[in-house]
Amino acid sequence: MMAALGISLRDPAAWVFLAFAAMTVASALLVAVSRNIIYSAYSLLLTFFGVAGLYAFLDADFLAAAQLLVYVGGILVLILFGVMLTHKIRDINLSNETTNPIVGAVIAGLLFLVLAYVSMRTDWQVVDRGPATPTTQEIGRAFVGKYLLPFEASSILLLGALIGAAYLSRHERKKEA
Amino acid sequence: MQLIQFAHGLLPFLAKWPDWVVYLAVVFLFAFAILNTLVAPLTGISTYIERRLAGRAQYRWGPNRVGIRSLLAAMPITRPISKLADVQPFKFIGSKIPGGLLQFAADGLKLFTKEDIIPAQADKMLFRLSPYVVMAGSFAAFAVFPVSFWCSAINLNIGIFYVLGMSSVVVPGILMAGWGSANKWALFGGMRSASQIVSYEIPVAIALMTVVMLAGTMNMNEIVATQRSGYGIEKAGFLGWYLFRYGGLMIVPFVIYFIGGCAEVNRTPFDLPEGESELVSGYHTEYSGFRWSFFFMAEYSNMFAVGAIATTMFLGGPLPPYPVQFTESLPMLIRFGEGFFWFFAKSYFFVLVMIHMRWTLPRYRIDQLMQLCWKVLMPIALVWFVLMCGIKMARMEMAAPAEAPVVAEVHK
Amino acid sequence: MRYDYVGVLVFLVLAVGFVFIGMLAQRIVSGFLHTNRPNAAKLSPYECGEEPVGGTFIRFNIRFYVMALVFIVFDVEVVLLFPWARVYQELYAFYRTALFWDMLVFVGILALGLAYIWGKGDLEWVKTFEKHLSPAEKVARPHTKKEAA
Amino acid sequence: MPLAVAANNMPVASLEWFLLVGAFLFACGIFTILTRKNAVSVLMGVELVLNAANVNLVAFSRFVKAPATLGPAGIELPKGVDPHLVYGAPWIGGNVFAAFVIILAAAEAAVALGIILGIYRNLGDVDVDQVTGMKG
Amino acid sequence: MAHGHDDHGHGSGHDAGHGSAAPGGHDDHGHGGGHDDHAHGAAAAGGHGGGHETHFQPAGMSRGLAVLVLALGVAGGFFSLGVTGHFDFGGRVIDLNDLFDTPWPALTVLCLPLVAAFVQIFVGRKLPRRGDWVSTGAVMVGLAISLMMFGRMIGIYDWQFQRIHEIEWIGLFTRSAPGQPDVTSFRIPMGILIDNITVIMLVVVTLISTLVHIFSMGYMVDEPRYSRFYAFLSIFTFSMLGLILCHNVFALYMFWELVGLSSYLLIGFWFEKKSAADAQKKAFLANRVGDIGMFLGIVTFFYFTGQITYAGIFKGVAEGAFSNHMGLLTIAGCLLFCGAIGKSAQFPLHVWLPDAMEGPTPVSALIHAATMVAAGVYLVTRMFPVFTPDALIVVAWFGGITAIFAATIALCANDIKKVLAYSTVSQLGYMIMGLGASAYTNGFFHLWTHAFFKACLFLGSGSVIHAVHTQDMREMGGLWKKMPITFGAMLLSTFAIAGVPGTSGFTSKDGILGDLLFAAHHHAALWPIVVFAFVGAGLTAFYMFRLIFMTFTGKPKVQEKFDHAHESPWVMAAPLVILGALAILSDKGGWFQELVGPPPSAASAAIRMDLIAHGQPVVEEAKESAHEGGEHESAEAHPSNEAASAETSTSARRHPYEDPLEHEKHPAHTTAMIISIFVAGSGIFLSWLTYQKKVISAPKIAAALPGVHNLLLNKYYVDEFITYFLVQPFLALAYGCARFDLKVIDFTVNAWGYFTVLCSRVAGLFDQKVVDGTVNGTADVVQSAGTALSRFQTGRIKTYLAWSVAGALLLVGGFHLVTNWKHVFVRRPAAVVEPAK
Repeated sequence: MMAALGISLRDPAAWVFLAFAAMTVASALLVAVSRNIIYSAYSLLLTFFGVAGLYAFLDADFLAAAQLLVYVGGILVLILFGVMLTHKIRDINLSNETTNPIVGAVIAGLLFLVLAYVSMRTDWQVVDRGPATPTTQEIGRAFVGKYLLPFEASSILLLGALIGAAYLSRHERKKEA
Repeated sequence: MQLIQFAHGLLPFLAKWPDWVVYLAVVFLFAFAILNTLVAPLTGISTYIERRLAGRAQYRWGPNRVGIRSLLAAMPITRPISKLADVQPFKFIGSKIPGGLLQFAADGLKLFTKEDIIPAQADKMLFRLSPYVVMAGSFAAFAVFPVSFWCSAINLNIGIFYVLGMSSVVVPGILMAGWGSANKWALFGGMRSASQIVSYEIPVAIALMTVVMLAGTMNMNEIVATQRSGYGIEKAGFLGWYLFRYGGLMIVPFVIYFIGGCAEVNRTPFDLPEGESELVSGYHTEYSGFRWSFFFMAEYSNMFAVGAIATTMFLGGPLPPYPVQFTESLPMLIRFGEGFFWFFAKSYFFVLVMIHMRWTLPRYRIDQLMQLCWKVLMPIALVWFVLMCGIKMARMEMAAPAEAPVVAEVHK
Repeated sequence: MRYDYVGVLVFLVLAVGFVFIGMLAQRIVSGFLHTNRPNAAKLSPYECGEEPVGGTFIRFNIRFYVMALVFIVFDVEVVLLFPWARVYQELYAFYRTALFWDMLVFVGILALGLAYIWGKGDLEWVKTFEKHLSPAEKVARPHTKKEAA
Repeated sequence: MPLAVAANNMPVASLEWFLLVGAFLFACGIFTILTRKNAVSVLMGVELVLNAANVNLVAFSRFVKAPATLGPAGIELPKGVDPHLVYGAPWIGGNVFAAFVIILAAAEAAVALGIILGIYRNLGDVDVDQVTGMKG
Repeated sequence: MAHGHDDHGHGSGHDAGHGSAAPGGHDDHGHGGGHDDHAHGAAAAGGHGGGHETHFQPAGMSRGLAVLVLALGVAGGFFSLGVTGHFDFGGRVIDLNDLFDTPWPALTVLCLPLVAAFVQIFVGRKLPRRGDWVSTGAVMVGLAISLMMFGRMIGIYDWQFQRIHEIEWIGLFTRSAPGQPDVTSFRIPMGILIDNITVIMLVVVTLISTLVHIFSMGYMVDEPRYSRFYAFLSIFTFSMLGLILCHNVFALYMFWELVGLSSYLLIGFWFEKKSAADAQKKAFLANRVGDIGMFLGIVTFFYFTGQITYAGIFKGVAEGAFSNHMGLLTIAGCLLFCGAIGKSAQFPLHVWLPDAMEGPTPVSALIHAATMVAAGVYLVTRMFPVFTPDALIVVAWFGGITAIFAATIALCANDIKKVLAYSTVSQLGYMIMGLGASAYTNGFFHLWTHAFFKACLFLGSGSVIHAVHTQDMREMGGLWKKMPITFGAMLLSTFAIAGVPGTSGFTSKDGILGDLLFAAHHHAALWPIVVFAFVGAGLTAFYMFRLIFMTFTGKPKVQEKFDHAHESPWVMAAPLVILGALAILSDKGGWFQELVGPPPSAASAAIRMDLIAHGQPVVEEAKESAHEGGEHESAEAHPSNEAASAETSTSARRHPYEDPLEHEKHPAHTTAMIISIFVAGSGIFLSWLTYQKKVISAPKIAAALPGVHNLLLNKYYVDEFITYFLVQPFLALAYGCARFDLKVIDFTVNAWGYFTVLCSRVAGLFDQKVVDGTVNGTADVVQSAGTALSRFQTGRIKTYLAWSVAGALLLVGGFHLVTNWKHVFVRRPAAVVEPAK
């Protein structure tokens, strides 16, 4: 059974995994189709949380926490602010209309099929890494070692984002005034 | 793993059970214990203490009626016993027991039976979901607190980082409450609160990162373990706590952390999001009854969590201020109690400090609040982080000086 | 290690369950006691007992967004620095002082960002408001910067 | 009966499961981007796409064969030192890249929302279908 | 020490009186030959009374003197600390060999001025005293470390002492194969080299720089861009230190250009003056001309040896990288020397140096007299092993021509700084000439001594200019009474540069002349150089004393300026005193001759020695005497002899350089000494007769030889030559090209245009009738197609995304489906999980 499914249904953890995967998938779907943008946003919360759970299942403990810290605590808050700054609270529909859902669905469905086909049909070179180990220090070592340049460069990226976004918002304020 | 072994040692028959069942059971018990000691009742007790302290601060009594005696007097069966209070020596003992001790229980009962109002225009789903998110976010942080020596519900190797991550889950919950209430005060309070919490998270995180950098680990148990020794003493007592290490330099991150922590739990002087003179009650304006009490509980458990983090990261967690060899030979259960006592005492001390601050300091204005965060705490925290890195570097350099950094020496 | 996250799940489930059971019990008790008697006044938005004025549309200050924006950048900085802080001690023997400079460059670049938005006044909450004040009013209003510090 | 997953050190589900979830997230994200009128919603779709990529990265990092070492060539470590303890485990690359993607997402969200607010101020709405200044 | 107040003590008190004791004799001459000795005599009488001026501030001066003595004591302390080699720091014995065994001291010396420069640039103006103490302190710390190094060098006393600290600067990797370690294909090292030459240069640069910094506190005090000036000085110091510390030619080239840049900045410091702005551009461009040659030389060496470090290049040359191209080696050496021509102001490119005197005088002292212009000499010294005999002859000729050429121009110059500038050019010519004639030690020795006395002269002239506010010597005169310290110091330096026995200049110049004479005996091509050198020596003595007589003695030409003259404040006077003393003393001890010797031969050394010693196997002798028995037989081909150095780094044995040809050279040296004393003496005497006694009338001579005089006054028309024969031809060429463009090409184009118009008229009919029909039809089709297609460009980002995703899907999925349609629906076997290792 495991060979066929790639998962052992007698394993209780597998059910937890399935629950998490289902939650992620369902909430992602809700993000995509919800009529209410605020529901979309909070479905995104669940998606982020589910992805964090998937990270935990993949033994990426640092990323799971980083996912919570950045995505849930940062990006989602930013998105919610964005929603609240661009909407009236009383909008029933919250102007989350869709256009061309059929075309989008066809494209997205085909995309999913192709991706699924590729991931199912590829002969992945899977290896057993032994017992799971903490990843924070490994990431830290990689940061100061091979990935030092991206590490430092990311600060430049952040600097650019900060300055750019601050500039945009400043532009806003000038107009406002 | 430790928990499983501990359970096996305590109850041998558990060895026959599957590991995961034992683990689940133990963690569940642990979590349940925390919920039922450190979160729910502690909220009530803290409420009582806060009101008494507020009474002292405002030259009044505070709750002093609903106590044990009134409870006894309320029920016909026990009413005769309550009469004993007029008789010595019970009169003397009774005079020593403060009145109003059961006020919080009465309040709880009231809240439980109160009408649960959901405004007509509210987004019912978000309105109902919000307490779940807020409670989950604030309660999950308790999973890694080392309530005693090497004793936390989960021995997570990203400990403090996990705490930061989990506490940031609360923010969308608060926004949920604010939006879902369909009330302008609530929404305003929610946005203020979210803005404030996320802003103050930065100095807090940097201050905590300073400790992580010094300790070289993020596991809270291990951070506690690194505080057993210091200044070259193997079991250093309070000298080993990070607050007193490095010649007192760590006081600055500690202060930054504590200020930021107070701001993160929206306590005075940072209680803008729920400043009653401006926003009625902030994001939970529309909440009432038992639903409201979850926000209340989350606030008080967050206060305790702030104290617990400060204790763990700066004040040695469960480590006693005296060198541990004094009590090392005691039986395990007593040692557990000792650790728990110190952890709880230190953490609760901060709760008391926060309560005192609430009744002592006036509220900040929103611009002052943000400027305090971004223009004072944040630069200081960052600079201090770099400073401590430099000091750590100097110490490591002295401990093991570099070999001559000469790659090649060519001679004529 | 994998157990640990099951533990996290237990905590989350317990918290959610606590609220759920609490609300359930409250619902039952209120049904039993018939406390639930809504009316139009109760269900209107609470505005200190007054009639609700206007809609609930609020034009938010864009500052909220700016704060969140600054936050997210530095949040990510913290996320990146945590692994560094974790390995600083143990890798010092190999990289020596270079490790410190790595961090300093990273922090320094972001500090530049902070300095930039600071200098450009993006951290001021009331700056746009002050622009509209007459000079006399400005004199009458003590400058906020000094107060905040 | 110990946990089945603990027996072979592998995650509870095989790589394909994670890839499928990732693919579904990706498709949902693309669908959201394609069909939503609201710019904030489009941004959510972008976040979904990035998350999908991250799931894939971390899954590959966990499952798939890694290079021999992350260390630079030609530099000898002192004897008896495990290079993995200095340069990090070789398979961590996927996690590191996921971390970078998270950073990227943060930066992107900040700037994108700035732009969205700009659109809102200018057009009074955040309908991306109305932003057709580049129309030929 | 840098905390002296703005103490413009016009000191000419007791302390100054000592300095003027010797010149008192000259004063008598002034009386004897004076035309207007009345006023002069009165002033002199007052002067003998001690402080004839109203500003008499012994306190300021004595405090300055105390600081001076203290500074000398401290400097001596650092020096002797270095000689001792270790010191006990409260029980911790600090081994001062670490000065060389670790790179950090040298890097500290190097980087402090850079830091100071940044501080000055960014916050300099806000600092107290406008931040001059930052730069000064930085370079003072450098001086202290350099002095310790110097002492340690004396303590080690090994002429072959050398330390190299290097890191890999650029390493390009080539991935060899997946899973295999990468292969480094290309490495560029970066590092520092410390040997005796480096240490000596360090002391020169930091010492002169320190004194100039201090001097500038007084000289530049009224300057609004004061802190910028110090920033530039610091940048210069940094560049120069980097130039002498680096161990490879790439870094040398970088710092070389940096030195050029700082020179550019400092010459044009007063850029409001057009002359200064022109001078800075001129200096920059002239240097660039030389640098192109140098760059080509460097590239040539890199191409043939594949190395950029000195040691690597020498090794490569020694191992025969050029064995099939000996001519090319000569050319490469000459190209390298081009850099020196530019930077050291040798003959064709010397034109920038006199103009560079537009910069502030301390700058002239620091850059254009003592240090930067020495960079060319340093380059030749450093790269000496790669110069073939032929290249050396070229070098010697350039040096000789420059020496005599500049000396003659200096005869007629009236600007005090121009005189000094030409004398600098001339002296640099001597150094280059000496190096070219294989007088390695003495050539470099002259750099060392010249640095002190020339810096002293320049600072002295700065002091004079500061006092009288003019640079024209014809407006000065009799200043010695007003400025006794300046006069004393400058006189000592003039003795040195003129080659009066007992001074440092005598020793070094005599060494060059002797070696030159010796070399000329063996190579006839050097004989003209010998003549140039001796004549130049006489001319040097003549024009330098002309300067002294015109400036300091005689009667004041412009009374008004004389009245306002005053002795400079002690921050300006103290460097003068130190440098004046060093001008006399810097040759004492003989250590220089024993510590600086020609480096072990690279490819050309054997030939060079053959050239000089007629085929005697002197190379072997030199080796053996240096290595005491020659542990390494093959050492001659290996600049890096680790065994020898490992020994010297620890043991206290002395390894002085012994010139294998010392006995052969002795007669030549004796001869040269006699001739040079005679020549110098006659130069001084003639100068005295001409400008002091006025027995010989210079104007009459000038009138008698109008052609020569004009030639000299116009500096041999070199500038004009360059203008007319280089600049103008190029301009003419450009005009020519432009005219060709206008007349020929444009004409062709226009003609073609007319032709085309004609054709098109004809074609137009055909076009309108036939083609347009087709074209319009096509255009209509295209337009309607474009309209249809432009709907795809909706401006909506979503549409684009949809199309791109669909396209990607089509590419990936469709292509796969088409090509592998048979296999798509057949399931592959499940993946196999490898067990844990």
